[in-house]
Formats: sequence, structure tokens, C-alpha cells
Amino acid sequence: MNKKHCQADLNSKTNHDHGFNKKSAGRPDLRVNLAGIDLANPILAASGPFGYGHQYRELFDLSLLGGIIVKGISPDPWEGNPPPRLAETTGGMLNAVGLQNPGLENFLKEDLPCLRGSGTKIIVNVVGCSVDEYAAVASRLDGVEGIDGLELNISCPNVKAGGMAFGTDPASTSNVVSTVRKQTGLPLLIKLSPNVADITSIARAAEEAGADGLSLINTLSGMLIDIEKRAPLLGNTFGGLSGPAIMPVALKMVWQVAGAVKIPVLGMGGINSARDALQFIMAGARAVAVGTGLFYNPDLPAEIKEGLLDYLQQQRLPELKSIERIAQNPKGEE
Amino acid sequence: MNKKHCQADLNSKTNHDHGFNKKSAGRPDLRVNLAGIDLANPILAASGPFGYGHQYRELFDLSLLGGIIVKGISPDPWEGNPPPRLAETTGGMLNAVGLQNPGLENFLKEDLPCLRGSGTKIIVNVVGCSVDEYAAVASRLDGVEGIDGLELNISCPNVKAGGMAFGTDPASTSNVVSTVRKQTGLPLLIKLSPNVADITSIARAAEEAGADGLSLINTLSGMLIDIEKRAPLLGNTFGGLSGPAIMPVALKMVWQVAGAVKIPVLGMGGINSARDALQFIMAGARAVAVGTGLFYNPDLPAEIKEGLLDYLQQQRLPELKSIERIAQNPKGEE
Amino acid sequence: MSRLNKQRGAKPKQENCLVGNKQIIAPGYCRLTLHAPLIAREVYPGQFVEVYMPPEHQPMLPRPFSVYKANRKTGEIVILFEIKGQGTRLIAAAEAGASLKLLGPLGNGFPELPSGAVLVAGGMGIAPLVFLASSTDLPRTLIYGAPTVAQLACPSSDLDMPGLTILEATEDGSKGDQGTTVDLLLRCINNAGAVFACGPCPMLQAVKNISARAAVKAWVSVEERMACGIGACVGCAVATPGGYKRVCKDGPVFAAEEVILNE
Amino acid sequence: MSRLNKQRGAKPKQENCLVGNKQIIAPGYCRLTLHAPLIAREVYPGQFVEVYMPPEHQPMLPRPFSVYKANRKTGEIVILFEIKGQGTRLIAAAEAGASLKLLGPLGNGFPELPSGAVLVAGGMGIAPLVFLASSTDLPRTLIYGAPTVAQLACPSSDLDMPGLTILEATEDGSKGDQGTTVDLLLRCINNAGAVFACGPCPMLQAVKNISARAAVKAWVSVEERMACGIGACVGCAVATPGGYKRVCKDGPVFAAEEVILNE
Ligand SMILES: Cc1cc2nc3c(=O)[nH]c(=O)nc-3n(C[C@H](O)[C@H](O)[C@H](O)COP(=O)(O)OP(=O)(O)OC[C@H]3O[C@@H](n4cnc5c(N)ncnc54)[C@H](O)[C@@H]3O)c2cc1C
Ligand SMILES: Cc1cc2nc3c(=O)[nH]c(=O)nc-3n(C[C@H](O)[C@H](O)[C@H](O)COP(=O)(O)OP(=O)(O)OC[C@H]3O[C@@H](n4cnc5c(N)ncnc54)[C@H](O)[C@@H]3O)c2cc1C
Ligand SMILES: Cc1cc2nc3c(=O)[nH]c(=O)nc-3n(C[C@H](O)[C@H](O)[C@H](O)COP(=O)(O)O)c2cc1C
Ligand SMILES: Cc1cc2nc3c(=O)[nH]c(=O)nc-3n(C[C@H](O)[C@H](O)[C@H](O)COP(=O)(O)O)c2cc1C
Ligand code: FES
Ligand code: FES
Repeated sequence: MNKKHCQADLNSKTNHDHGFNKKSAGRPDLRVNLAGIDLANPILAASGPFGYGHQYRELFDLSLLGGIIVKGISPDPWEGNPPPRLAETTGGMLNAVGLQNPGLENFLKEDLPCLRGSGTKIIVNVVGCSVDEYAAVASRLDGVEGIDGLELNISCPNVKAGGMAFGTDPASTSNVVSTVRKQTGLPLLIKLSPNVADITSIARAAEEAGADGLSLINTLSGMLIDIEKRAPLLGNTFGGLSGPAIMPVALKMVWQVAGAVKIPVLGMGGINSARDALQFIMAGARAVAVGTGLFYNPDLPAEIKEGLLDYLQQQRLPELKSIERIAQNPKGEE
Repeated sequence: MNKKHCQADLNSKTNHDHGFNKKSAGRPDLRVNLAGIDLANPILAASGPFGYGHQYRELFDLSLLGGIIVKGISPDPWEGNPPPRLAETTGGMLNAVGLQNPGLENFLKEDLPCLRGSGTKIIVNVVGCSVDEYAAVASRLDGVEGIDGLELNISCPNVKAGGMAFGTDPASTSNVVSTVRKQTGLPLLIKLSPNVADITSIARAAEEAGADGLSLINTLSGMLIDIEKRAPLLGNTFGGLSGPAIMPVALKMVWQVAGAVKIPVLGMGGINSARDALQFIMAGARAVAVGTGLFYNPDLPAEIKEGLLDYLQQQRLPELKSIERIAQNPKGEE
Repeated sequence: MSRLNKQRGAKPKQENCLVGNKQIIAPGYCRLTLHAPLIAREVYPGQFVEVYMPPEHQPMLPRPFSVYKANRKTGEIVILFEIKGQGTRLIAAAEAGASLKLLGPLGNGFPELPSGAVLVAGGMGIAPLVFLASSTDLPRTLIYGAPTVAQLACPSSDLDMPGLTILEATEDGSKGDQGTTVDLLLRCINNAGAVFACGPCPMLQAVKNISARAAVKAWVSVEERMACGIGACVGCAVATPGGYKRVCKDGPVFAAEEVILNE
Repeated sequence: MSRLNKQRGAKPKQENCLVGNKQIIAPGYCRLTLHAPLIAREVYPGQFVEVYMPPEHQPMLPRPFSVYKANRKTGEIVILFEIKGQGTRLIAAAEAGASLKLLGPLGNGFPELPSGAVLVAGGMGIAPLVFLASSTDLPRTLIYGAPTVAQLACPSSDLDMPGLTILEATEDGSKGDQGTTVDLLLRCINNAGAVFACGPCPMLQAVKNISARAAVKAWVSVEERMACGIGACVGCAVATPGGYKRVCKDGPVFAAEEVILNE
């Protein structure tokens, strides 16, 4: 009973056409280029909630996604935090998984092979406790078949060492990004933390250090207390808040960062519908990722895709590019 | 039709007993001392949503509140932001009122007289565009009858000048707090912004500069986009997110700050029930304030008060002090 | 011209109201009767109520609706609304016998109708004007328009009042004259005793201009997003020559010259 | 002892299920029948379903429930649950004829029952064990306990199965023996073919210890808060000697020695 047994006959397509050839005449074009990665559509699975894709492929064809950002990978396996790791809050949830992961080599051996035939782009989220660890993962993944890009998670609020420190300070951001940049030719996204006073300074530091794109936002740091036990509810005390509750915060940061850098932005945080996705794109995102939404609606990526197509068709727009960032210069104010 | 006409015959009590003498035998004691202010109970109206109390006194007896923090007051009247100023989001709302207020003298002439007889403590929220403006309001209010304390709003994310700058940096926090401290003998609370990487450094700066207590959190900065108009929804582009959506973020910051300073903490952010209030108290808050909750449930303060009394009674606890901060040292880990 | 609701002291009441008759008017409008005796007793035309959401639902904030009818004797009020988003969908889903919490009466209503008053309703703007029209027997005219007949949601039986002349217009001509309420107003402005309008901003702006030109006094009921609904939060600002005012407390009815209407 | 659901490939299905018979069992329990043919066809005892919340409600995350009964022919499954918080309150409010979205079957179920199996149910732990008990006609014993009779929520008609011996205990003696399930287990552990338990953590820990001492194989079904329910998010971790495992995918049924139970 190998939990990672790769079921090639699942309902995923094995050809790599990404749907490019299937465009029915006149349907608008959802393709976008994110940080050098050609995506069939701008909807990605956010890192974490989607794991390594094994499970969600049982619910839908992975090729309907523009890309998958796999759960954070570190050089060695990480145990993760003690339970409880989850809690629900109004409009959101806290998680304190603690970046549990099987480590780089297990990922390459057991997870990546199953993803290769999935018909979507694979971006590996990289975590580490030191610059060297980030660099080690990046250099090992460089040139590995089936990997289309890296996302450096310098922002996870759950891990005491590493994570928090890099992403809350331009200098250390710059340091880790430029070091990793030297190790890889793969498209490099940097995932930013919202737990900062000025996200644009971090964004600019990452851009100057050689990032190809920016992902934002990671979770907001939060906690709950179990009043019966009179103690923190989560095993790790603190956890990351995600879901619709954080959407306005995420949208504002995407807006600010898109206005501050030239590289493309992958927007995420509470996206729950095509209308939400459109808000992110109009704020300046090139593409969007969904995380928490998958938990309560596994059909969300399909619904967003249909919704974006309908919107473009109704508005007689040929492609999403036409509305990217448009809210930063609304008609009449240009 | 004077909108501020003071209706003395409204259902507020005019005596100042604060309910202290009405305790039925054996009922637990909800009194707390917040930053030198004796409160009949630990439930306050947060600054802003409650205005200057004129309206809510038509819905309930203001003396059921431990205190009222009136809407931010600046030396001169402020116009506020263009509409729309409000938007609802999942579990929360954005406001971009922009600290509209009648100015200090109008407040003293038209609003304060009505509040004097309300049977609850009055704390004035102070806003300014410069240290001098804060100091001017504080010095003018010093010794004015009917004012029990000040809350410096150095954290409002809506006002471009002033606000944001003070509350996101320990040095400027220290500067404004120590300047104001010299102007007033009134109990001085400092209201902190959550839009920072490390709220404890700001909290400590405020404490060292002479604050008697800390209020947190103010709203998280956010925005929405109107996809029909392809433009920001709020007239001010950005607004402050409040309501249950932000509760876990607020609770964590209260926990952190209560663990970092010795002065008492007034906790707020999305409080929606007595259970929420208990979480804040167990995290380290001396008292709690409700804002957004009033909009969808004007009975919330009364419900929280009853809920706290029931809890203390069920748990056979004489007073809230017994559980303040208890989650920081849960039983068994002491 | 004195305000009908000059007794400003009438405090808003929180009332748990039994849902009575509900009519879903195709496609997407709802006419809801609520047993709200405290509110019904004191409400005046142009005032509104906030309807709270049932608990454990999204959204949270109450939704404002003009009172469309009020019966002091039976204690019933009626609201007529468009099912627009999540909030109105939830309210329209309330079944007879259920309970909805209301806050009201809120805001400043319309002044008393003079003889020859012209009421101008654009789309859902009909709601407060039906109540207003029913407040007198004096001769008065109701202009009622919308893009198509589908948006003329008000059941015609509700408009059957003595002394009330009704002029209807649709932009596509599917009912009444082909044209807009503004076209109809232009025809009768010179004989108007005063104008009372509710509807989309551009219509209100046109009503304001036309009335001013004809030197006829005009009153408009405006809308803004609300939180508290009682004047505390200053969230529902509308621009006026003297600075921002609160729609919920200083309005929703304003003298036309008192407000700066944009869009 | 082979797993009943050895065909691990059985993919979870999203199914929109018609709500059938609903029984609210006083005070605060619900027995809900759902028409879920795809799930009913494939589910094995010990597996569970995630019930999604109706849209526009708080909370958002689906809630996990063991399958209590499944009828392959009628396509119906039954869940039995305690109405505990917002989520279960909402699900219990679904009326016959409404539709609820389900995901299932999920997780690893119990292995096949050997002759002389002892099933130990603490409170709502009864749910998966009723389904398990119905999977064979071999002689087997069900130990069912709770603090008081009020928490013995399972209707006794559902426990009427050939070959099933039932032993009940309540801590206050209000039904069955006065005592706990653990007291009853101690009495019959030496003749047990194997033990299958579901209930609160301290009970499971006692079951684990007692079975180990008697060298009887024991299986426990554990609970943890869930998000995805399918093994992707690693949110539902339970400690095991070999590191954290996922309750939703590696469990909820574990060999007793496989999990570290705390509390
Ligand atoms: C004083 C007043 C009286 C009104 N009377 C009526 C009436 O009699 N009949 C009727 O159909 N409508 C009326 N409206 C408009 C009605 O309140 C909105 O259509 C309703 O709030 C929409 O809620 P929703 O959740 O369905 O829509 P959503 O679009 O989901 O609402 C999103 C947000 O926008 C707000 N909002 C959206 N449209 C409006 C609006 N036009 N005015 C104020 N807030 C809005 C909502 O309250 C909510 O906060 C009135 C509005 C005001 C201010
Ligand atoms: C595999 C599995 C099978 C289950 N089978 C049953 C069953 O057959 N009958 C039954 O009555 N209950 C069962 N439970 C427990 C049931 O899922 C919870 O009681 C329910 O989720 C509570 O939801 P709520 O919103 O009413 O409570 P709330 O207390 O409001 O829930 C708050 C949060 O805690 C979670 N939660 C609370 N208690 C539990 C719990 N014990 N396990 C997992 N999550 C929890 C909820 O999912 C939610 O995220 C099972 C749990 C699991 C994991
Ligand atoms: C259970 C869970 C696990 C997560 N794990 C990771 C992770 O490993 N690496 C990472 O960069 N972000 C992780 N995230 C953050 C998400 O990728 C995303 O940034 C965040 O949840 C906001 O999006 P959402 O609101 O759509 O979930 C995780 C989020 C959740 C809910
Ligand atoms: C409409 C509105 C106006 C506000 N105005 C002020 C203000 O004038 N001064 C201030 O310090 N905080 C202001 N706040 C912030 C609240 O006092 C409070 O810190 C915040 O809303 C979080 O609490 P809540 O979630 O209970 O609303 C305002 C909040 C709202 C919603
Ligand atoms: S809605 Fe609060 S002042 Fe009008
Ligand atoms: S709930 Fe996601 S792995 Fe179990």
C-alpha cells in the first residue's frame, strides 16, 4: 500500500499540449507567460493545500490547471508541527503544518514521476533553514526533467528558523535570492510574506537580486485559544491564516507590488471565484493561485477557468493581458 | 434639526455608580482597571464604529459598557475620504472613512456634554498629522471634566500623512508618545497598527515612552476592486479591514504584546461573542473593545457581558483577573 | 414645506419580525411582508429599515430597504426589493413564519406632498414613492420608468390609488412610452407642485437640473453603502456643498440642491 | 487479517446527494439518510465522508463523518452525528429533499471481522462500529458506553443484528452496567478474536493497553481536524512511532500499536 503509488491511468492527460491546440475557434485565449513559464491558463494550485498533486488528480484532471506549485521541499525530510494543525475561523482557517515534507530526494523519487505526465506546469516550492539549504535544493533541481520553475518560500510564518527572517527584511531577501539565482537557470519566483510593514521594499529587493516573478501572499500570522483548555488551540501556538478572510489584504499587496516592480506577479490569498481572480488580475497579477478554496470547493479551478472565459467573451476581449493592471489606470484617469 | 441634540431623557442612567452597587450577591466581579481607569466591566466600544455615542444610546443603555472610546479627534475638523467608504468582504468589512471628525472644539461643545451623563468611562481617541497636533489635543483635553483617558491612534492606515508613519516604527512611536505624555496627566493608551513585521518592538517603545496601556489592533490594510468599473471600489483605494476575519491576527498580536510589556492591553479585532472575548483575555488582554460587531449585532456588548458573567460563575471564578494571560502559562506547563 | 417626520426623537427600534406574505416577482424581485408593529407605527414615507442577516450566514452587515408600505393597524410593513447579491438572496429566501431582525424606522423621510406633486421613480426607486404616494389623496402624478418592462417590478395593484395619475416609460418601449422618466418629467415639470425622486444617480441628477431650471422644489432619495445605519460610523457619506453628510441619518431624502450627485 | 478495502484505487467521488429521512434524536443528535449511490456502492466500514457546507454559510470547511450504514442496493448511506457546533448544526438543518454535497468514500476502513470480535464504542464512536458490526454474521460483541443514557444516541433498532451481543455501560448507571466501556472490555478481552474501537482518546488509549496486555490485536479509529480530507494538506496529523501520519488517508483506522494517542 504505497501511498505515493503513481496511477498512470488516472484521468489526467499524458500529452503535453496544455490545451493549446484545443482552443475552439473564437474562444478567448487564457494563456499567459509567468516569469518565463508558459501557462495554458492563469490558474495555479497554491503551494501546500495541493500537496504533490496525487490526491487532487483523483478529483479532477490536473491539466485543467495552468500549473501546480508543489508543497514546500527542503533538502532533508521535515517532521512538521504537532497536532492540532488546523482550525477554522470566520471566513478563513489557520494551519500550522510546519512545512512537513518528505525531503528533496524522496520528492524526486516518489512524487515527481507521477506529476510528469500530468499535462500542467510544475513549480517546486523551496524551503530551507539557511541560504545554503535553499541553494542546495535549487541547484539539485536545476535541469531536472519535469520541473518548470521554482518558488522560494521565504515567507512561511510557521517555521521559527529561516522562513520569517528572510522575508521580512530586504537585505536577507536579496541575499537568499541572489545566491539561489546563481544555482539555477529555472524561472525563479519569490514568495512574499504579508507580515511586513512595507512589502514593496522586499519585492524590489527580490527583483533586483534576480527574481523572475513574485508570488504573494503567504498566510497572515495568527492564533486561536481553546477556552476550555485555556491554552493555544494549535500545537504550534501560531498558525497561518488563509482563505477569503485575507483576500482584501492580499489584493492590496498585489496591487502595491505590481505597481513597484516590472517582473510579473502571481496573486493569491482567499481567491474564491472568477470574480476574485479578475480583481487580482486587474490589480496587476499575471496569474492567480488557489489554496484554501480547494478544501471547500475542489471544483474551484474549473469554475474560475470557465468564469474567466465567459468574462473575456462577454467583454469581447481577446486575452487577459488586456485587463492586467487595468485598475491601476482606470479608464478616464489615464 | 441639530443632529447632535443631546437627549438627556434617553434610556441612559445619569448616576455614576457604574453598576458597582447593583451587583447582586454572589455574581462575579467584572470590574477591571485599564491603564489607571476603573471600568465597571471590561467591554468597551472601539473607536470609530460607535461615533460619539449619540446614536447607540438610542439602542441600549450606554452604562452597560465599561467604556466608550470615541471616534478619532484632531485639532481641526477633518473632511474624510470620498465615497464609497465601505465595502463588505467575507467575514469582514473595509472602511475608508478617513478619520472624518468635527475637530476638537466642536467635540467639546457638541458631543462631550451628551456623553458626560452616560454612566460609563469616556476615552478620547486622538489623531493628528504631526506630533504637535497630537500634543495639542492631549494638552487641551487634560483636566476636562468627563474625560477619563486618551487613546492615541498612531495606527490608522487610512490617512496618508501621519498615521501610518508613527505606528510602524519604534523611534517615531517613542517620539509621539513621550511628547504627548508631557502634555497630559490622563491615562494614556496607545493604539497599535497590525501592519508591521514586529508589533512587540513598537509596543515596547510605547511603554518605555510612558504609555499606561496599549490598544490593539487597528484595522489591517486592504482593498477591493470593482470589476465592472475596473477600478478600486473604495473612494480612497485602500481601506481598513475589520471584523471576525481579522480575529486570529488580532489575538496573536495581543498575545505577543501582552508577553512583551508590563502595561495592560486592550484587545480588539473581530470580537463577536463572549467566547472571543475570553480568548483575548486568556491571551493577555485586560479588557476588550467591539467595533464591527456592533453593526450586525447592536446587542453584542450586552451578550458579551452576560457571557462573561456566566463563564465566571460556571467556572467558580471570582474575577477576570484569574484568567487574564492564563493561556500563556497553561496549567501543567507552569 | 414641513417634514412629515418632524418628531426626530422617534428612536430606531430593533424588532424581531415574523415573515408574512412573500411574493417572488419574476425575474429577481421580492415583495416581502413583515410583522413589525413598532416600526409600522412610526415610519414615514422615505424612511428605511435595516434588515439583519440570519445568523451563521454570509454576509454579516444588515441591508437597507425603503419602506414600501406600512399599515399602522395591522402592524405590517412591506418592502419591495431587487434580488441582487448574497444579502438580498438570503432575505428573499426567508419563508413565511420565519423571523427576521429589523432596525427602524431610520433616516429622514420625504416632506408632505403638496397638490400636484410629481413623483419620479427609476427602477427600484419605486419603493419609497409608493409609500409616499399613499400618504395623501391630493392629485399627484407618478412617473415610473425602467430600461424594459421586466424592471417595472412593482405590481400594478399596488399603484391603484385614488387621485394618482401614472405615467410609465421604458427605454425599449416594452411598456408605456418609449423613453425615460426624464422625458416624461420634462412634459409635466411646469405644472408640478414639487418633485420627489428616487432612482439611479444619473436620473436624480437630471431631475435636479430640470427642477432647478423650472424653479420647482425637488427632493431626492439617495443610496450609499451602509454599516451602522444610524449615523454613528460616518460610512455612508454623500458629498454636499457643506462637506460630507450621512445618507442614513441626514438623508436618505435630501433637498436636491443639498447633495452633489456623481457617477 | 486483510483490509476490507484493499482496492485502494477506489477514488473518492464528489456527489450531490438528496437528503432523505432525517431524525433528530433528542437532545442534540442527528441520524441523516442521504442518497449517495456512488459512495454507497464502494464504501467499507470505517471509511468516512466529508459533508460540504451549503453555500453562503459559515463555516466553510467540510465536516468528516463515519458512514454508519450503507445500502448498496438503494444507494443510501446514513450518518449519525452529534450536533456540536456550527457545522453540524447546519447539516442537521438540511431538510428532506434538499441537496448536500459529499466527498467519499475516504480513508482506510477496518479489516474484516474475525469470529469473536469485540467492538468498543464510546459515545459517538458507535457510528463506524454499527456499519462494521453489520458486515458479518459471525458471533461478535459490541460494547457501547457513555457518561449517561442521553449520550447513548444510537437507536436500539439499528443495533438489532443476528449474532451480535450487546453490552452497555453508563458512568452514572442510567442504562446498562454502571461503569465504562473499559470495565466491560476487561471482562471479555481474554476471549476476544480482535478488538475494534472508536471513541474518545483516553478510551482508545485504555483499549490499546488492555489489548496489548492480553496480546489481542486491536484497531482504533481516530479523529483529527481536517481540511482536504484526501491526504493532500497534511493537516490531520497523528503521531506514530514513525513520524506523523494523516488521519484522513493513512487512517482513520490504525492498528493500535501504530498510533501514539495523547490527551
Ligand atoms: C436607504 C436605502 C434604501 C434602499 N431601498 C431599497 C429598496 O427599497 N429596494 C431595493 O431593491 N433596494 C434598496 N436599496 C438598495 C439595497 O440596499 C441593495 O440593493 C442591497 O443592499 C444589496 O445587497 P446584496 O447583498 O444583495 O448585494 P451585494 O451587491 O452583494 O451587496 C454588496 C454590498 O453593497 C451594498 N450595496 C449594494 N448595492 C447597494 C445600494 N444600492 N445601496 C446601498 N448599499 C448597497 C450592500 O449593502 C453590501 O454591503 C436601498 C439602499 C439604501 C441605502
Ligand atoms: C474520520 C472522522 C469521522 C467522524 N465521524 C463522526 C461521526 O460519525 N459522528 C459524529 O458525531 N462525529 C464524527 N466525527 C467528528 C465530527 O467531524 C465533528 O464533530 C464535527 O466536525 C464538528 O463540527 P462542528 O462544526 O459542529 O463543530 P465545531 O466545534 O464548530 O467545529 C470546529 C472545528 O473543529 C473540527 N472538529 C471539531 N470536532 C472534531 C472532531 N472530533 N474531529 C474532527 N474535527 C473536529 C470541525 O471540523 C471544525 O473544523 C468524525 C471525525 C472524523 C475525523
Ligand atoms: C494547509 C496549508 C499549507 C500551506 N503550505 C505552504 C507551503 O508549503 N509553502 C508555501 O509557500 N505556502 C504554503 N501555504 C500558503 C498558500 O500557498 C497560500 O499562500 C495561502 O494559503 C493563501 O492562499 P489561500 O487563501 O488561497 O489559501 C499553505 C497554506 C495552507 C492553507
Ligand atoms: C468604520 C470604522 C471606523 C473606525 N475609525 C477609527 C478611528 O477613528 N480611530 C481608531 O483608532 N480606530 C478606528 N477604527 C478601528 C476600530 O477601532 C478597531 O480597531 C478595528 O475596527 C478592529 O476592531 P473590530 O474588528 O471589532 O471592528 C475604525 C473601524 C471602523 C470599522
Ligand atoms: S451607515 Fe453608519 S453613518 Fe450611515
Ligand atoms: S485533511 Fe488534508 S491531509 Fe488529512
